[in-house]
Amino acid sequence: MPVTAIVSILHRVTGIILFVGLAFLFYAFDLSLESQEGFDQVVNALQTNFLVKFVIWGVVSALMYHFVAGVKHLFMDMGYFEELESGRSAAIANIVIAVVLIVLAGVWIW
Amino acid sequence: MLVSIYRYNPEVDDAPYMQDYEVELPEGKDLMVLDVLNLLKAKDPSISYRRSCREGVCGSDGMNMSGKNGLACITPVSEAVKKGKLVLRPLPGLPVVRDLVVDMGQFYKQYEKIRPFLINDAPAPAIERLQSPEEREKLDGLYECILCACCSTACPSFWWNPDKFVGPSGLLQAYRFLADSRDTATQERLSDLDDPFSVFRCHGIMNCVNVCPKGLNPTKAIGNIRTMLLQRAT
Amino acid sequence: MVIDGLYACGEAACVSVHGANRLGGNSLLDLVVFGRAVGLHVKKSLDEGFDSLSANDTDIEKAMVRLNRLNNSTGGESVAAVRADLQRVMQLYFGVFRDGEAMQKGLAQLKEIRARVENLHLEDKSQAFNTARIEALELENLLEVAESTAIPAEFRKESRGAHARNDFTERDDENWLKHSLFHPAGKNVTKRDVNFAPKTMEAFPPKIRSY
Amino acid sequence: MVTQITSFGRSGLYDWMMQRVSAVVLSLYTVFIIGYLLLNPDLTYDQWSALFEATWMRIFSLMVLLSIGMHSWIGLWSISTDYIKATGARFFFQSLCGLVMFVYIVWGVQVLWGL
Repeated sequence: MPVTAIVSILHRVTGIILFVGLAFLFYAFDLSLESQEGFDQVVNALQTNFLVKFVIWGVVSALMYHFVAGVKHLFMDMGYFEELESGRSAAIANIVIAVVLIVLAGVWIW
Repeated sequence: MLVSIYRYNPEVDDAPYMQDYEVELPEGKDLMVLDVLNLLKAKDPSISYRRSCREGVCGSDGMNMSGKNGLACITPVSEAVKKGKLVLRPLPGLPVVRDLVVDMGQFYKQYEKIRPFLINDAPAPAIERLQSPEEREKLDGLYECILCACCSTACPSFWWNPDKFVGPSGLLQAYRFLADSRDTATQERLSDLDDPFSVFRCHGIMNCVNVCPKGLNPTKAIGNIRTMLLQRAT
Repeated sequence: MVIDGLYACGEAACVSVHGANRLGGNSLLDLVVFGRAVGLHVKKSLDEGFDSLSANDTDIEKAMVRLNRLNNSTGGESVAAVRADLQRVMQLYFGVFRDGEAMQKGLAQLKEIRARVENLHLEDKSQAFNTARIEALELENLLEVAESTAIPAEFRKESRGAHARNDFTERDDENWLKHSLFHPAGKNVTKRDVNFAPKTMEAFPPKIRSY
Repeated sequence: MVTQITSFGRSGLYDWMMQRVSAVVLSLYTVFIIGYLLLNPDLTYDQWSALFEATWMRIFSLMVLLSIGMHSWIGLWSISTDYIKATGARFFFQSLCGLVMFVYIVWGVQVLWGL
C-alpha cells in the first residue's frame, strides 16, 4: 500500500478509536470536576494504575495521530502536498511527527 | 521468470484461480509486461486480455501488475516484478468478464455523468470558438486522460461507492470542462457535483496520482473543483 | 460508384493530401482538413437523412462462413506461428527498401501463408471474451492487407514517397503518376489517373522529396 | 447527481466545511488543554474546577461538544456508507452513533454546568 493510503486509512481508524475512547475521557472529565475526591481519584489512577495509563495513552495516541493527519488534510485543502512527491513527503512527515508526539505522550504519562 | 496470472472463464470455472507460467525472457532486454503476455498467449491462446496500440496511447491494457495498476504495454518487467515473480490481475473493483478483462460499464457511466462535452448555447461563430494561449493552458494535464481506468480502480472510494462517487478519472474530466473557457455550463456542472458523494468522497489518498500512466493529477483537479464549489457558496 | 452510407476514414480513405508520401507528421493536415469536412458532412447527412442498404441472408451467410469455419475447426495451423511467419515475410521483403527479385520471393511465400491461413485452428471455442478467436480473424485480415500491400508494391516499377525500390530508384511520372487499384478477387492491380482538377485552389504540383 | 440524501448540512460542500470548522475548534481545544496540563504539572482541584467555571471556558467547551457531535457524525456517516451495504445494518449503525453522540453532548453539558 502506498504511504499516502496508509496515512489515510489510519486517519479513519484513529477516528473510530477516538469516538469510542471519548467515553473514557468523558468519564475522567466528569469524575475530576465532580469533587475533590473524584479529582484525586483520577490523578491517583493516572499515576499508579497501569491499565488506566495504557488506555489514556492509547486514546491520546489516537488523538495525536488524528490531529496531525487532520492538519495535513487542511494543508491539502489549501492546495499544498497535492503532487505525488510532495504528497508522499507530507505523508511520511505525518507519520514521523505523529510517532514523535505519541512517544512524548508516553513519556509524559509514565 | 515466473508469471502468475488471474484466470477466470465464467463458462467453465466456478471460481477464479491463479495460474503459474514459466517464461523464458531474452537476455539483456527489458521487455514490457505486455510483451510477456504476448509470449505467453502464443503458447496458451486461452489467456485473455485487452490490448491495442501497445504504446500507452489507447488505454486498453490497464491491469494490476504485482499490486499496482498500470498499462502493461509501457510498464517494464523489471519494474513490475516483485521477488522474482510477476503477478497479473484484472483492475480491482470492476466485474471480471474473463481473465484480465473487466467490464468497464460502471467506469464509463461515471464519465457519462459529468457530461464530457462542451456545452455552450451561444450561437457558434463562423469559424471556431477561440481561446487565448493562457485559457488553453488551463486544460494541460487534464485533456490527456485516456480513460484507461487505472486511477479509478485504485481508489477505495470508487470501490465502495462506484455508483455515487464519480471517481478520479470522471472528476479529472469534470474539471477539464469546468476549466474550459468555451464552456458555459459551469454553474450547472457545479450543482451536479455538490452532494456528499460525487466529489467529497475523495479523501486525498492519492492512489490515483500514484498509478496514472500519463502522469496526471486527479487529486489536484478534485481540489480545484472543491475550491470552485467553495468560492461559489461563500 | 458512390455507395451511400459507406464511409472510410484514416489511411483507408486514401484522400492523399500528400500524394504517396505519408511520412512524418503528414496526418496532421489530414486531421485538420478532413476532420472538419467529415464533421460538416456527418451533420448534413444526419439532418437530410440517407439511405443505406440492408444485409440480406446471403451477405450474412457469407460473413458467417468465416466464423463458422473457425468455430468448427478440429485441427490445423496455430495462429501465433502463422502470424509470426507473415510478420517475417513482410518485414524481410516489403519493408522500406524494396527489390523486385526479393518481392517475387516474398509473393511466393505469401501464397504458402494464404494456404496456411485457410487452415487455421481455433482451440478455444469459448463465447466469453475470446481473444483467441479475434486474433484468428485478425490474422485473416492481416493477410488481406499484406497482399494488398505486397502485390501493388511489386507491380509499381518506380520509387515514390515511402515506396523505395533498389531496382527502380527514380520517380517516373510518365508511367506512374497514378493510383494503384488492387482487386482482391483476382489479386491483380490496375491504374487510375490522379485527379488534379482544381476545386477552389490550383493543385500543388508534386515535387521530389529532397530533405 | 446523488440527490437522495445529505449527511448533515445541506450539501456535500456544507458537510465538508463543517468538518473543517469543527476540526479547527477541536484542534485548538486539544492544544489548549494539553498546554494547560503541561504548564500546570501540580494541578489542584481548585484550579481545575475554577477553569471550567469561567464563562469563556464553558462557551469554548460547549463549542467543542457540538463540534465533536458534528465532526464524528460526518466522519462515521461516511464510514458507514462506505463499508456497510445492507440498509438495515447501516441504519442501525448510524442510529447507534447518533445515540452515542447525543449521550456525549448531554453528559458534557451536565458536567460543565454541574446539574
